[in-house]
Amino acid sequence: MSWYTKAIEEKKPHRKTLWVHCKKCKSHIWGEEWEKNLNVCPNCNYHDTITSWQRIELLFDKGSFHELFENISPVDSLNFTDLKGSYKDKIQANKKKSGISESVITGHGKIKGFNVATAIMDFRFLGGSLGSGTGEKILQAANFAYDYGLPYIVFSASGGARMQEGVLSLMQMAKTCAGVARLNKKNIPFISVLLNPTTGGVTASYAMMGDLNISEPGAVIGFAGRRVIEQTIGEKLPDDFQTAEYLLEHGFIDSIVQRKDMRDYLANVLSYYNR
Amino acid sequence: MSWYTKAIEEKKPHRKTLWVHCKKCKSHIWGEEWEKNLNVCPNCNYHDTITSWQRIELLFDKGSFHELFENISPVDSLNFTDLKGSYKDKIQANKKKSGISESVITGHGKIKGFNVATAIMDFRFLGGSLGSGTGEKILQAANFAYDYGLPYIVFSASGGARMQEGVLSLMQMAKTCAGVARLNKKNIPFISVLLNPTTGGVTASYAMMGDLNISEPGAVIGFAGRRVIEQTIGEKLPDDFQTAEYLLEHGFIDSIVQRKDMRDYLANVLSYYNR
Amino acid sequence: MVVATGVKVIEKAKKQKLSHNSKTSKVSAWETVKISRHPQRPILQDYIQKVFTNFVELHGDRAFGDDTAIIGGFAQIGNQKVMLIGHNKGKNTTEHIERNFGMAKPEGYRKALRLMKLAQRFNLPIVTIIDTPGAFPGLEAEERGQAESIARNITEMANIEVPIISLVIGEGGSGGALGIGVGDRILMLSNAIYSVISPEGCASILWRDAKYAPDAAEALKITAQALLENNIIDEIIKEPAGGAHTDYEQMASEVNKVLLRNLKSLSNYSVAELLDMRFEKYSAMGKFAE
Amino acid sequence: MVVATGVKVIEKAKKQKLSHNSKTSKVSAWETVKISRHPQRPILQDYIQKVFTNFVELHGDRAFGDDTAIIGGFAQIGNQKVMLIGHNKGKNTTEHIERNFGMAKPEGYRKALRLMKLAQRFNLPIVTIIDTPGAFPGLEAEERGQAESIARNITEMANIEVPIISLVIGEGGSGGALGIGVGDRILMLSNAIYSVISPEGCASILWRDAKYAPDAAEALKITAQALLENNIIDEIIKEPAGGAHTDYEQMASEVNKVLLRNLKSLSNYSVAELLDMRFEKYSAMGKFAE
Ligand SMILES: [Zn+2]
Ligand SMILES: [Zn+2]
Repeated sequence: MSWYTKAIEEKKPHRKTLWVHCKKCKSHIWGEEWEKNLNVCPNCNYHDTITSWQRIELLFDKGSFHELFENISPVDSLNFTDLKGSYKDKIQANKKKSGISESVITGHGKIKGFNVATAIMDFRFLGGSLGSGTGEKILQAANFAYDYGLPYIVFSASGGARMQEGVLSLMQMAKTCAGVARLNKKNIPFISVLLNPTTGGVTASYAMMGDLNISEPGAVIGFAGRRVIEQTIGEKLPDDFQTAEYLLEHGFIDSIVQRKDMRDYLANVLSYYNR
Repeated sequence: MSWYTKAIEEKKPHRKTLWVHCKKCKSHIWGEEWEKNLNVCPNCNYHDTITSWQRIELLFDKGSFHELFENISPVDSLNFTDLKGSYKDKIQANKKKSGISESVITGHGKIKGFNVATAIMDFRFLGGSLGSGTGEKILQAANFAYDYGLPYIVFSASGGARMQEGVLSLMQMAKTCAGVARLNKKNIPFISVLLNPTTGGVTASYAMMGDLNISEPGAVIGFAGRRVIEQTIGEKLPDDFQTAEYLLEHGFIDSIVQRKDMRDYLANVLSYYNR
Repeated sequence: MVVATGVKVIEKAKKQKLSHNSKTSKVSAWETVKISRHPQRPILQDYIQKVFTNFVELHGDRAFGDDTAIIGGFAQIGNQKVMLIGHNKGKNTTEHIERNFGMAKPEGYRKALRLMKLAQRFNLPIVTIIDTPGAFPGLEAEERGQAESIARNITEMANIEVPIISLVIGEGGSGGALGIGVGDRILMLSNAIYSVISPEGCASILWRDAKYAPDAAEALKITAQALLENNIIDEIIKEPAGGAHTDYEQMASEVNKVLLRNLKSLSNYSVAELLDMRFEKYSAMGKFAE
Repeated sequence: MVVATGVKVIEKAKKQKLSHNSKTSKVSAWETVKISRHPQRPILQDYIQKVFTNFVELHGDRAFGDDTAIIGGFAQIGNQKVMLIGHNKGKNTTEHIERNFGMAKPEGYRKALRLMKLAQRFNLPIVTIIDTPGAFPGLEAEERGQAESIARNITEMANIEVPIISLVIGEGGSGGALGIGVGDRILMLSNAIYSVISPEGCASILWRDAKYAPDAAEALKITAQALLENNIIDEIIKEPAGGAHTDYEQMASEVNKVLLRNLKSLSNYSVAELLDMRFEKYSAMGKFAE
């Protein structure tokens, strides 16, 4: 199945919803309008989640995206079972629900003619969590960028490390960053796009290591959870805490880009790479 | 005249003072005791200024120090004259007063057997200000360290850039740091010892760039002057502002070492250099 | 008070040895958690005194502050000179507070990275000692880049051109541990733990109640033995019977021996070999289907 | 109000042209100071609009904040892509305050260094635009390492592996200017100044009264012409008669032309040649007896 067909297929379930309820401003938007506006609320500019395939369709030149490492998928190596059941069952359920087999799609493609290697996380798959399969795919795509001298763009959307894989998941932080470190050494640009939400171990590894860190308006980006911090300091946090705007002000984000402008913005940045 | 003779000669004027008045605790200390205690107040541990030659005698193995670039001295290239007279006259007066011809002594020597290149600033000469001659000597000594693969230790004591040389003086910050940059690239250790006082352009250049930044207790180290900052913020500054202890707390100093322990401390640190 | 509780835990652990996990005659994961957090368990300060000599502590990140939750400096072990960097929890309530219970802030991780680069300049191998519940989850830590500082360390440690040995002596708390924990050899004391999330945290998310922490501890496979089996760590340093706190001298002597052996074996590689091996090591981490 | 004063200064300057410094028919150093601080003098924002195209502003030092007194990002001049970094004073009172009058804090210098390293990664030459009364002399700036951040920039700029051109468009205020001012070519507009200390500051120290600022300005040799004669700068870009503020378009066109010519001439060197030349350039700075 071609990438384009995949993207089209995916859209179908959305079409079923006639009205979309904006999570931020609570307005009801006509489903078709919502989609046409790229899942961004026309009323309050809330940038809602989109799937990896939707993002690929949005950003890459038509027909230019080639998926890589698509057969990689999670295994329940610790036989992890919590109250709600086994990790094994969750994997199956998430595969079925999302139609993808890990929390990230990797590949290469063209953005307005600029060739890049890329990884696009998908929040639908186990909350975009960083499992061994995720880490492997993100590293392999980095290695592809390294081998072919292509800029590497990672789009993150993740709740953090995948608890069900224990320390194997934690180590994916080091594994993915080892890939970034090699790109750094070879002076290959690494661009990180931090989407809503990017938290925990993903923020504390590759997502924060972009030569450019870019975000979308209002995206939540943080390390520790809001509740944990409030418990630690015994105070309520400011409303804009851990938003992209807040991180820009504190020096961690280069720029916040509207979803509709992202393709042009990335192409423009890529045009400055001069090797 | 050998370095040792120079150091001995220098001590004589001090001997004339029977009693020393500690600038900090105001106690009167018997001159000989004061000197025996390395110009450190036995009462309050105030570390008073010592001359470059005294420091050389204190730190280097007997007879091991060889002066380099000693003929470099300032010239009044801008014909600078203020209300109190010409820079030319000031140079002469300072040479005569201090017996040295620039605000820094440069050379190489051994500290408990470890060979190093070194520059030792002298606050007596135009307030240890960074003139073209100072910059030249500090760079030349860095180049000597570079050529012979020796660790480089700079002892700073300076009021900052030398106004009477205008931008020529400012550029000495870049000139000296260019020397440090070459040492960095060749992985040759650069150790900075920031003595009382180290301020302005000297702090904002080589003095702050040590692989290790070391100081003596109570030394004043800062960029902007206390009064200028108080005028800017309209508040009185804390008492310990810009002391070595304050800088340690804020992350800029590795350790504060008593004058009597400095030789052992440096030798110990040098013993860790493994190339 | 705290001490007494801790001791009680150990007694209990000893009693339960055979009941809970009889086929391997080992204590349960949760009991290991308790031993790893034992108030009398030796901390970095103890190893600095008993394993290392001639410690020269170095301070500061050169940008914001000096985080006392992470200690670092030159140190010697036998005749081998190293850069030693580690979390320090402190030994009593005063020290716990002073050291923030070993929970570092961005300036701590940045100090650590500065010292690693200093080690590179001086050509000294690096030994990092891990013992933290995790990176400090505070407002200001977040503002100053807790995530950035850990991410940068993890990334740059991949390129540090001297050998790096990491030893988990107590709690290996998630990203806060990994922030100084990327290396050529990862070692653990036999009762230390290393986890992606605290068992309590995991239980309150996945079991909806922190009281299931023992179940979470078991499920997360956080013991040295489990981590060795999953190829996360390279070697276990055996603790004295009853735990490291029962015999500081024996523990120190074991640590000394194992560190020296690993330092020696790593000294045989060129920089290029070392970095290739390190990259391969981390490339191989994780289990997935293909 | 401020504008009016500025304009008056210029008028006065024009009148005094022949009286004060008749043999060269140039304005005095102090009058140059006033022109360099003229409220309508073009600032970085203006050059971004008139000299450069396609500016992509990048933010943040990745550690503490985003200092708006220093602006940086990708930019294009003609067909040449560069990394553009400079002080921005702002154009009116609101902007002055927002931009802290172009007085940067440590996070500003650290952002600048980050962008220079980014330029290195993207293989883009760097253009820095200098226009600041000096680094900000505040308590927090001092605490967070005003000295360290400037020192580090000066040092690391010596090793940055792409061409660097610095252009002083207004005030080159001491270390605050030099912190982004180490390069392969140092250019100045003809009415810009570059000084080790403000004339007022120098006067209040050496003349014991700030009112002697005009004497200090003369003595400090801070004009472009004096600096060219002392081999501090490489080239003067001629301003329109009456000063840069009298004709933005002509000024922009001159800057464009000279920057492009210098960028082109620097593109001929290998990295090794470039760094050697840069080292030699700074090694030769200063005058002393031997
Ligand atoms: Zn809305
Ligand atoms: Zn005293």
